[in-house]
Amino acid sequence: MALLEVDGLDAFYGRIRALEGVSLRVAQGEIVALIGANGAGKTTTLRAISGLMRAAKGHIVFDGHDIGRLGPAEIVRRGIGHSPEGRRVFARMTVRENLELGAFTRTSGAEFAEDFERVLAIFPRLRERLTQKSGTLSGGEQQMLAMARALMSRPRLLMLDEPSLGLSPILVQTIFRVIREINERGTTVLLIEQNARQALGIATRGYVLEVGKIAFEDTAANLMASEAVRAAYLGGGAA
Amino acid sequence: MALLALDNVTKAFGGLVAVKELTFELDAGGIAAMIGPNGAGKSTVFNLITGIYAPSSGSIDFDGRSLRGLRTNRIAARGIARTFQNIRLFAFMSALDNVMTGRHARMGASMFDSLLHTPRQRAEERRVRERARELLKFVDLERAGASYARNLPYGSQRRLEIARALASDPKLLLLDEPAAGMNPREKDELIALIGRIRDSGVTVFLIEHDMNLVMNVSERVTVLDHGEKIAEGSPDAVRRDERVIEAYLGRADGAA
Amino acid sequence: MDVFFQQIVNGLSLGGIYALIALGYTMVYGIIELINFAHGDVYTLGTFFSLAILTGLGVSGEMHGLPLVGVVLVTLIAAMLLCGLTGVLIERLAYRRLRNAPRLAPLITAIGMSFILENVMQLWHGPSPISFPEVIPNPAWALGGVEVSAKQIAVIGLAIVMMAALQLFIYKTKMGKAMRATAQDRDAAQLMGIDINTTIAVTFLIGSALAGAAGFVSGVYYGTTWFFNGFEAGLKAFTAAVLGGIGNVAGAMLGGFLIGLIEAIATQYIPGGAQWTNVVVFSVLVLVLIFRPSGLLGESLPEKV
Amino acid sequence: MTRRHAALGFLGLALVVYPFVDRNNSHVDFLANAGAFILLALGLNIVVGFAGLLDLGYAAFFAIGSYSYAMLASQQFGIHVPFWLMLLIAPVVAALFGLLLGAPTLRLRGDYLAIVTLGFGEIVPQTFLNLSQYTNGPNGISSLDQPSLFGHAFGFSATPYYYVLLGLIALGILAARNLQNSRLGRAWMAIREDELAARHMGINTTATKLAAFALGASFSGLAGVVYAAKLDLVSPDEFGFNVSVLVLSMLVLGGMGNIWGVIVGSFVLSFINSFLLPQSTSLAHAAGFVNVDFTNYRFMLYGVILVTMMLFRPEGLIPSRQRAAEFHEAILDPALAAQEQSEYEGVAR
Amino acid sequence: MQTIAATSRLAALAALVGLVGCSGTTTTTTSQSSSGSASAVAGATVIKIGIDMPVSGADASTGIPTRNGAVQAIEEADRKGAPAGFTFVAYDLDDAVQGVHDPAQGAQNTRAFVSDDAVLAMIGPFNSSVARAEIPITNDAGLAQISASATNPGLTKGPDAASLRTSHPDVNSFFRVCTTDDRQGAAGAQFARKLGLKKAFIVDDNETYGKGLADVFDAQFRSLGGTVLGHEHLTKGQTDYKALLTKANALGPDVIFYGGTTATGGGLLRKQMRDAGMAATAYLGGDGISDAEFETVAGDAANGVYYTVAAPETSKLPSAAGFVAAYKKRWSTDVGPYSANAYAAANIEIAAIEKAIVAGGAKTPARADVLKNVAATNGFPSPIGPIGFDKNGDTTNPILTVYKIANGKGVFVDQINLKS
Repeated sequence: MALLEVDGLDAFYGRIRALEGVSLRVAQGEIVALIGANGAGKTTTLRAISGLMRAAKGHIVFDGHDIGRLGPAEIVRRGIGHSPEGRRVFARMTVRENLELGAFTRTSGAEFAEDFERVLAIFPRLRERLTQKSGTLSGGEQQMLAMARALMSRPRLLMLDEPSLGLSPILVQTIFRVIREINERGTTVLLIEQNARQALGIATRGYVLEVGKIAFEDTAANLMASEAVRAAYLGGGAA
Repeated sequence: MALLALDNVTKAFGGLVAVKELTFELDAGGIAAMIGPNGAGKSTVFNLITGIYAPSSGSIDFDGRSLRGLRTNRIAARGIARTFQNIRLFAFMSALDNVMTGRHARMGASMFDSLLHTPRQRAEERRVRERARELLKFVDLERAGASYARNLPYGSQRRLEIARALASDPKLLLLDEPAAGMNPREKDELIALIGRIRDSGVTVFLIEHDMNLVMNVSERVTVLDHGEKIAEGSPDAVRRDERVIEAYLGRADGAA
Repeated sequence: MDVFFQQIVNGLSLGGIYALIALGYTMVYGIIELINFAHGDVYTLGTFFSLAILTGLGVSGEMHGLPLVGVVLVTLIAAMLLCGLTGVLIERLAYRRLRNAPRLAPLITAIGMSFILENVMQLWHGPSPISFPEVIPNPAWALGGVEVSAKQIAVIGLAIVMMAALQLFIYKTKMGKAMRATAQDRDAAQLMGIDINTTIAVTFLIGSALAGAAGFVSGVYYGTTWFFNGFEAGLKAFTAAVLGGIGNVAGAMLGGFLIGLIEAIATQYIPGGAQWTNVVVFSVLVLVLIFRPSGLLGESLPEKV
Repeated sequence: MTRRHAALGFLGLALVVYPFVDRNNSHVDFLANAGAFILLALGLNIVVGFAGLLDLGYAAFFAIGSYSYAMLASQQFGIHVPFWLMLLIAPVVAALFGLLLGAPTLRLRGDYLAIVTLGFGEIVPQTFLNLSQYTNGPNGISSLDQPSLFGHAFGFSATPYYYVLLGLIALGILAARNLQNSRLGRAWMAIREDELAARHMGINTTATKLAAFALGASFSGLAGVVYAAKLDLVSPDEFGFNVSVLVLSMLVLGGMGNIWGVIVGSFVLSFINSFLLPQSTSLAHAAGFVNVDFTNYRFMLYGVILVTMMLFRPEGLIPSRQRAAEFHEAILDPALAAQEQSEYEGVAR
Repeated sequence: MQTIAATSRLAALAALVGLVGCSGTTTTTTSQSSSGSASAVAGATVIKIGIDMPVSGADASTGIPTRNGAVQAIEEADRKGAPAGFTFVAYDLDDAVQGVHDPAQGAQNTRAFVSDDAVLAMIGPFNSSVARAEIPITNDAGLAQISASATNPGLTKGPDAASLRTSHPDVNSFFRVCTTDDRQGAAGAQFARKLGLKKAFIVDDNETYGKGLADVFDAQFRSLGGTVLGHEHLTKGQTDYKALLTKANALGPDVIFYGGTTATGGGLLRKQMRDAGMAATAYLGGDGISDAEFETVAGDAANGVYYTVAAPETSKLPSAAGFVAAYKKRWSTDVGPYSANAYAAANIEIAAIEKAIVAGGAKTPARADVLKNVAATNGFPSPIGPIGFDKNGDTTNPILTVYKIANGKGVFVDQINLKS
């Protein structure tokens, strides 16, 4: 059984339909990429999964339990970490405090210390910045912090929303390397990316969203080879 | 002479440089596009042109005059109209009122005209309403005039935003991702609409993600990545540019 | 010069009460960006509760020694608790539903809550000023020509202790961090597993409890109150919060003391100053909002892109 | 259209003949007082209802209008500007003060603006009180010039004032409707909906908000003149925060943004205030409950109105279509709203 | 459509005003006869006496006893038997808004009296500021009005008073049975000098009564050779006077004179004097602090305070004993400082009405006749001594009393008769 199963999700902003019958599944240990143009509904899908917005229709089942009616705090507790679009680090708090907040649902001090070390091992740059206000970090560092923070809840599923957004190519490489590393250490990943090639490069499978609907679904390799995907991004290629 | 000229424009937010030493010119007439991945700084360029941000350095000239120090409303009055990436209609005003509001800068009614409904004011209102109806028709929304903007379907909202922008008789129309969230049929209609706008003599400058649309409508494309111009030229040339492909799909070796 | 220093003492002790009230304003504003208009009335309610508790304990005069400590602690804590619960109740009933409504809505509701609380207090003790027993002996000491009374020291001291405790709470405890996180980015806070309803409720609890403490102190210090007392005190405390930088705990404290000082100094040095204090204070409010809306200690964040 | 005009015509006629039908002067007096509040509410509606700016110190302009009349049409300085001329001057004076307050503050965010206006509302009457060499301080200024029309003095009958107010309200309604359906009215709505987009339409947002402030203040100034003349007295304690809140409650009850709603709201509240509560108190006293005084709890009533309306029917009893939609549908995705808010605040200067 | 709906709702409301208004009047009439007296004859013509007092809020502690005095007089007159075919009832209204007396409310109440033809005279208001708003109205209507307690001199004397008589400059309709602040202020100044106090610091509450009183004291104290070190006005709602007292203390006054009421800060000011190191400084005020509230608020610090009352001490007047006992029986509380005044004022009006009834052949008298009779009052026996009015409407019996608080109670110190 899949770790996460989303079935027939509809979501609205006011009267505007943002998602229409979105279904996807993420199996334990996978990296699944969700790609698509701006406004296609990728972020909305993640927000619905983590409980930040309520879907009008459909089911979200995580680890065998329907989480569609739960609040975001409870969903985090159940094991879904979400690093939101635009990083959303707590700018007026230090890096350390941000990480502590990431472990908000955890109670064991020992586990915290362990995770803290583990996360800092993945992102050594953050160690140098522990006492700095996170608002003063560079964009790349903030992205690392956002991911590290999400990892601090020791999630079984980590959802990453545009982790490479606005980063320099060299940093993008780092971020993707880290995502793979996180996955290899046992965390399942659901990844939104506009950098499709990169995303599909590390993903097991992928979904292409178009105007609120899943347009394609396939293995990453197939999608990468697909003219349709290429067309969706660069246009004209198929014409 | 160029209609719009950015000369060595840089915009930094704190330490983050969103737009870096950008120089380009836009000639009157025709359709130009600016593309680039998310976060490349495209919207910032629009915000610089429309006076929401002041450039950290460099200068922006429009129609032969500098825009330096002008507030957004003054720039709009100069003849630059825009739409927004995340539609910013006046949600609880009727479609017709939205378009009529778009005419604000070209209207002369003073506070006292408004208060007293002078004959001059009434004549102007009539003219503007007439013009607004024409514009609604122009964007195929002639039957939507009485609806609240927010009750229109998404695609219609996009077109309404364009009609509202056109109401000020702009010389330059900036479209920020006009096709975002549109289905293929709506996109086709949009392409036709943009063509009609160009034909009516308004210069169109658009930001777009949908390459298909960009390649179909624009005569000239500027590519931005990390705030810098990385390519410029005809759609075909740009599409073949290695740096552009890399910026968009990511580096091939990254996938390996 | 003695007069000047005496006025400083006067201003600080008056400011201590403003500061305690301002803390609640600043916390609530920090977390849900609402000017909790009813907060000043929760402060007055604190005096009312304290009076009820003292009456219940059968205290009507000066106490000494251990009984004094006991009575003061019991009353203070009970008043804080009752006010805190009132604050939570107000949030639950009147504000929570409107958390995502247009901004005017909760503000108008808050004004309404303020009027309701005032009238509840009017129903309770009638419209006339009510007196508060002299619980604490009030010796005074002359420090080089400056008279300082025990109550003044108590007011200033309590304000500082409360602020320090609050600072500790906000920066050192998990709930405190949750409050700060929620204040900065509600969504991101939820993604950390923070239950924002609880967090906001706790913010109201603490802010209102501090107002309750201020209410108790004011009862002891002035020996009187009336149902409408909170309106003006609340407004001045809000001014203090704005002056210090709204959302900033240390700022609220600083602002409170400054407003107290401004009042005292204005009274002393403006001819006929007593009648101009409100004009001076509210002018300060207007000027601060116009020229430095972020206040003295307000952080100006790096601009969001 | 014709039915609507007929209804309006009927209402107008009924109001014109009312004093002839009901000879009880205290009823006419009540209606005249209610009229002054309707005028106030129409003005505040421009600021709050149309432009969406919460003004908590609106009574200050009422005070300014009243004191203008008291100082320029009484023995106070021996200046005797005719009442009818004051009806032109006082609104202008009030509007100027509106500009004075608005110019530096209108760039503030909504809730800060509310507090600044509240502060202003506290300062103005206090200043009138303190400057006793010009205003007689707490005594106020009494025995103001009595208006007269064609040589007939108004005297202490409420009836002439009733007609003056009826006329002013009719003009006020007309003016408010004109404004609503005009370039300026659309600009207000646009600013309320989306200030940033409004700027892109070429709307000078500061000037437009100032216009709302000044126009709203002028209504208040106008009401002040009539109220002062009718009362024959101004004193500084008539213009406190409670007056500002009373008028706001009228708007909230009736329906912000809707002219008829606002009129009904202010009428209902005036009615409750000046009629229902005192009468019920008399009844209670007669029934032996001598210590009951319902008028004491009128502010409880305002509070309950403000809270329950905002929670359950924020658009008011007779809502404007637009406001109703805003309150009920605008609860978009909160995160999106917050994001837009911060985005906007990030760019607004 | 919406407009039509709105319009019709508005019209319905307008109709409702008429209805409730009418029913309101009738109910008031019937009910008041019951409150007036059980012996009211069915079908008797009702004569109402309007009473306007602040009976809620901070002023209630003095306003209610004053109202009670007037009501008691009306009840007694009715029980004793009004002239055949008539019955007296009290029509009492509250002029306090949000707990504070309010001139506009007072004016509105007075209009209600004036527009009710059954009202032939009125008692009130309590406060001078309210009186200023009411006098032009009673002057216009020719309605006799007697205040028990409004002591501001400008209400009856000088150009100020003239300016209030707008409609009929030659007619005075406002009377009072209390002495005026100029007399009270003068008495206070005299008394202070008599105590040997030289330097005064004056504080007032910036209200009509308090400021008026303080201004007179200020002038009188100087003219009697005293020094005024400063004169400050309080801000309404203030509770912390330490800064002000520090400022005063630095100047070294012998006495703080306070013009104002307990509610506006008199008690707190006294209380805080001790905190400001001024326990030894004398404190003197007017009748505004002559209530039990003052002792409650000021606590121990109240002891030693002096205050003047613009009325004779009832216990010193044999004529008062009966009233005091009856009052206690009727209301189950002690009399307030102005209860007897109001009782006297109501009796003067009742007598004037009865006289007019008799003179007019048992017809309902005109207000003008009642007014004439009130103005002609002379040597009218009352609990506060014989009362007459001078041409301004002021009492010809200007007796003031000075009290000193000892053990939490006002104790008679001195009686000052300013006529001499």
